Amino acid sequence: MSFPILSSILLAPVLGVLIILFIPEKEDKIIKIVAAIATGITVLLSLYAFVNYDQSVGGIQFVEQIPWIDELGVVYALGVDGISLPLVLLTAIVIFTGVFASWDMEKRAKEFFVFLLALVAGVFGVFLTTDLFFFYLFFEVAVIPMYILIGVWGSTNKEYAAMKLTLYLLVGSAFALIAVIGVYLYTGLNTFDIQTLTQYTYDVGFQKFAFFLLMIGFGFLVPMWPLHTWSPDGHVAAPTAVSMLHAGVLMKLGGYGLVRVGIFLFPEGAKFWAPLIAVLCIVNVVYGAMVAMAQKDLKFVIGYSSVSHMGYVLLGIAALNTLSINGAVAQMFAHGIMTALFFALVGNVYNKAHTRMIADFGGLAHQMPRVATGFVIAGLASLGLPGLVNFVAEFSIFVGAFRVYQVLAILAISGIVITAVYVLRVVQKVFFGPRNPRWDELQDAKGIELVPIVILCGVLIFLGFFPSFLMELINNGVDPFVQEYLSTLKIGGMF
Amino acid sequence: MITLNHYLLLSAILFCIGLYGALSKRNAVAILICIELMLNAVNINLVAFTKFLTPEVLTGQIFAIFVIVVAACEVAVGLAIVIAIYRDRSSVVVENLDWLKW
Amino acid sequence: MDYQVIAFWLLSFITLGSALSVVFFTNIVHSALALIVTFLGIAGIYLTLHADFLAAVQVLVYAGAISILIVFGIMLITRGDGKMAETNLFGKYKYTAAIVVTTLFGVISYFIIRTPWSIETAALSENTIGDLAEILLADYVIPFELAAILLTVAMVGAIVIAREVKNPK
Amino acid sequence: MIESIGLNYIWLVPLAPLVAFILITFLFKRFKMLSALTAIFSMVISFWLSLDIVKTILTDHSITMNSPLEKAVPWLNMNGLFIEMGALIDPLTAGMLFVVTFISLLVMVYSVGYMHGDPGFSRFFSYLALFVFSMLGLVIANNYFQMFVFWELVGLSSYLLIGFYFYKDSAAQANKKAFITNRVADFGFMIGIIILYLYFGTFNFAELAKGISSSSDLAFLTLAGILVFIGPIGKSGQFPLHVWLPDAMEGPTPVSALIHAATMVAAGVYLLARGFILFASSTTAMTVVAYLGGWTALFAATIAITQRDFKRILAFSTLSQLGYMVMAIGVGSLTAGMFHLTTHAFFKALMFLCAGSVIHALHKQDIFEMGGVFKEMKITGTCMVIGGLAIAGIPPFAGFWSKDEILLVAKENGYTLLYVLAAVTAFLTAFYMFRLIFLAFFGEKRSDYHAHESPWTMTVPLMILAVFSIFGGFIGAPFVEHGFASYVYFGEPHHPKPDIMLMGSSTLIALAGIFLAWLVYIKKAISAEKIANQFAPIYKFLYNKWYIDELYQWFFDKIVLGLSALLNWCDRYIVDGIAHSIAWMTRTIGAKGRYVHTGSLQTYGLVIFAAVVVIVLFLAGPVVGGVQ
Repeated sequence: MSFPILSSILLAPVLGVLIILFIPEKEDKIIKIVAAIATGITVLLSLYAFVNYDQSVGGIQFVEQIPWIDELGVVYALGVDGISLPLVLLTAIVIFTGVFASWDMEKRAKEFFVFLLALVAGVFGVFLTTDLFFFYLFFEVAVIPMYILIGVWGSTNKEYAAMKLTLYLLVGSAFALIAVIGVYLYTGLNTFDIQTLTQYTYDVGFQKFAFFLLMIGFGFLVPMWPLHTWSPDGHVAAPTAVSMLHAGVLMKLGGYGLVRVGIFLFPEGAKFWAPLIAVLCIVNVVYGAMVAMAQKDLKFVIGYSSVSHMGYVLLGIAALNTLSINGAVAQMFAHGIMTALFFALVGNVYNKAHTRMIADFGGLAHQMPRVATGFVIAGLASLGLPGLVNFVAEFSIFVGAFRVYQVLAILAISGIVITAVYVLRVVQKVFFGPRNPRWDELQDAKGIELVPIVILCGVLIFLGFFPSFLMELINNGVDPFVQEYLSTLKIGGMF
Repeated sequence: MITLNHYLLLSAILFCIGLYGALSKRNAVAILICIELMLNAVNINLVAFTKFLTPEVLTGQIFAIFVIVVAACEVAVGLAIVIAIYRDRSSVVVENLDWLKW
Repeated sequence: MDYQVIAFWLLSFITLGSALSVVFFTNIVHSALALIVTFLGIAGIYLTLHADFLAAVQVLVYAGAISILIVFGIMLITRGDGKMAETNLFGKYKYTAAIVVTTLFGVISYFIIRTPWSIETAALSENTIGDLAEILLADYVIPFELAAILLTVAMVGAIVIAREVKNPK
Repeated sequence: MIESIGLNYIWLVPLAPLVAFILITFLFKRFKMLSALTAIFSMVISFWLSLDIVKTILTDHSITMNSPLEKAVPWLNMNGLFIEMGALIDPLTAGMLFVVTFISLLVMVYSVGYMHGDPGFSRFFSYLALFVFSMLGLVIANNYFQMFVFWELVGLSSYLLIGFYFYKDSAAQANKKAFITNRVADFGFMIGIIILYLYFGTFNFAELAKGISSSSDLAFLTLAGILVFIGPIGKSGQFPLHVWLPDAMEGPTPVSALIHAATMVAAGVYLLARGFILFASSTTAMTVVAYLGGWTALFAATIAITQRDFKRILAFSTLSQLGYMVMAIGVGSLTAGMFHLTTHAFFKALMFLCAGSVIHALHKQDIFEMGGVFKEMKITGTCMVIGGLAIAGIPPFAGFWSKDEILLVAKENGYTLLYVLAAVTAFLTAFYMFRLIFLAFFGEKRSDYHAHESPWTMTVPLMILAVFSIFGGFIGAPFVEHGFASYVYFGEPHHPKPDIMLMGSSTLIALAGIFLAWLVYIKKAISAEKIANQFAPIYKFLYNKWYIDELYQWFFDKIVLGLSALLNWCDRYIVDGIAHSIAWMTRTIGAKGRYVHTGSLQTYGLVIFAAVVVIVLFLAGPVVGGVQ
């Protein structure tokens, strides 16, 4: 057996946790360096996997399997394909930059990084595993540290937000759990292996039932309207790195689950419920964007923009063709990077200015030109400007969705206009305008604070100009499946 | 002829007496005593089963011995708790011992 | 009527009568004394069941040790204010509990009677001590040792719990 | 295969400015002159290559509109979406390349003088380089997708450059407005190209042309045509999405000249020309294009006659001229539209650069505060007059030939109403342009200012452009053999017969306009104030730009923000309210239910045993009743 890359990705943060546990509390510099190294390793390894994935072979690669609970057929199975690999890379990038974004964390730094790394290990696990049991297990592993991280290190109404987030996510995962157990018992194959379960032919009635459960369960995570209110509150309350990880990666677990478990296992069920998802996701897109416009707190704007953008992911999923699902996965990646950048920047400003109210700012580009540049880039990515990776993802979704839902696709495209309105309004109100002497003390981002900004902007621009690196990999993962299971079926049945 | 049913009914009656006492008495020590009655009723069952059902293996009696051991422990710890409560509250009336609520 | 039958009925009468006394006496000391009688009666029942070792244990542990422990407990927690006759009263569930218990007894006895027991008629060995020793020290040696540990733990625990708290702060 | 450096290295045309942009942003930011030189050098490369392309096309007749040269590399290949990035070279591209690189080069040189001493000097040149990159990418695009990508990127550069003085609130507002207005337009454009892609399975212009010509689904083609046309409505400032262009004058003046007069705003017209077959296939779409263009031309001209701000007058005049071009395309003459685009690029860039020169010297923009500037600024003033004559359409200046051709095709193709509209617009154009010139450059000083002629970096580009504004029209003049029309055309080259009557009448109209302006503002035979007072409502209506900005502002403030506040309220109190009420229910049930827990051991015991009894009875029910 060759070098276990995926296990190493999974275990690097765990190892980091163990090392940090033995470092005295007051050596917070060393703790941060350890965290940076641990996450840096994951970036390198996932880049390695990204580059070395053999597209001509396709399918699940870098497989590792160790039987875990024989009686139940649980196997510690890791493997990545074109769908999960970009998300693994996304997670690695976001956490790596997140560590740098929380470089000035002084309050209980040790515990903070322990929980942060534990959280990210859970997230990696979800994307890496090919076993439904571990999928669920890792998902739960990710939720609990999140609760503590927000509850202890958060701001603005943190206890409420932490509680709300945890309850929502747990309710969601309860739905998913029913579906998981249901599948296990229904097939009677005594296995949780997703590949095997995908090939099983389910009865249409069961598919509808199970997909509905998954739709609600993962809908909480994505978050699908009207199950979304935990996410802006959570984003706002969470400390910077956690917001980055939360908006950047955690929400993607829902989209990923919906594709990997929902559609792959139950194509018929997906067909049946797709119109409902499509309608709700349009609400997400338009409503999220409109609500974002009304916000007064910078983080709330970004929080609702996430709701809006995740609507595109749902639209891509609901359209159920290769192109749209490609777009959805790519949008998850792109949005993750973009929103992490947003939160890193807002966190940077908030740390120095101790306010996030849009009305308090103005002309900040004088004092913080680099932050302003980063924010403009993130904003442009958000409104889907060509040259940034989000555009390619959204365009794929639009083209894919247009084949199926013309009217809804047009409404979704109108979302890019509304997004432009609120993003540019924020940029104008916060960064442009006359110099405000109140903020003359603020230091521009420099040194280590620049690391997340540069990396994230770089990824956005690089993949924006050369999207084929990302998109063709995703296509490689999605297309065979769609060809086999989805192309012959017709969407609808609900309405 | 005394059959198994006789013993079982005896044990049932004894158990119910013990249970009744445990549920209705006010004194904590009385409740402990009644629990002892219930345990003894169980022991009678076990021993009777050994005699009538599995005379060649003495598992029932072994069980009874373990029950006695546990009962001894229970009484010791239970009384200790009652004494501790008494020291704290100067009372062992269980109706007053409701701090477990809410 | 052979002796066994007479012994059974007599012992049952003693056991149940004293058990009822335990419950219905209003003086806790009387209850404790009635309890000793019950234990002894049960020891007799064991004898009718050919459980000689168990009977001995019953007398030693229950009638001897546990009863003394209980009496000591009563001594420690009862105020000497001359109202001994009110130390063991019924609480508010006197009647409710009676109903529940009676129903429970009905259910249990119904099932006891309806169950077709497969009676083995083989006789028990006259002296069970040897057999018990073999089983206890061979098959059940680990539970046996655990029981020893349990006793120790209980003893330590009891001491810790009951010990007077010197400094409440 | 034609051997030509320009054609072989066509990719270098847009990439040179991109490289300049990257170099300036990351390396040369601190070195102002180096930044400017880098940008200018990259422009020289692009310009030289473009010239080579033009030369090749002029000398070698193998590349024509109907047999373009195409080069492409795959950019993205997924199942269901295949995108190329490439270059499509035909006379249309070549002409546009020449215009863009030529004017960019001149504007960059000019900016060295104009922006001198500005703290954002390097930033300015990096943005300009980024703009030129995007514009050239747009021009050489061989498919709609690439066009859209660069279309958005020019929008971005425009956003950055309008907001160049980001510390001015008005600039920050203006660039936001520009971007959002263009977004609205791109919304339609994007849907247009998506449905085209889904229908024909390609973005490529040539393949689409084949598909469209063999398609008979007229309703679809009309729809697609109109949707795609929404893009130019935004970018080329057609009514009703014109509102951003006057505000865009908040940017530095060279930017206004380059982006908001000569090149970017003309991209809409270029797109119409590039995708001409789509529009030509549907009469309805063409009619919409033609009338919208004609209406915009007149509409913008009516506003221009009342404005006071030097640059804003020019901006409205740009709108009006863009309307001409769109109308030209709409009435069916690609040639006329592109010809006017070219000449307009020369004289409008010239006028904006003159405006920049004046503003640079005076630090004023209100023409009523100027007067007599000509005395101090001879070169600028002369150039401005040349530009004015060109736009007014006085022969033999450039504008005359191109405008005349538009009038001619409108008349020829039977659009009489449009012809009249265009003629009225021509009169208004002459009037407001000379109103501007007379008020600003002639007459007496109306305020205290010190003017001086600008440095050579600014005047040399002016003079070059002035030469082109005078003689540039000859490339397409009717008497020139193998002129513009024999290269840039749709279908077959079409040489409209010169119509002396028409030429004479339009010259007369222009002269009448100029004469009226002279009467009012120099001779003061007619009092402008008096007329304004007499027709106060109309004057105010025009001065306030038909209140369209106010309408939009109202729509945005009341409807959009109101809706967003309403939805926000819904989110807080209804969506979240439901979640909270579920939480409240749970909590209440818990709060009430906790009384079940009396804490009394005996109660629990009683309940447990009672439950045991009940459960046993329940489970035993069948057994009790049934057989043993």
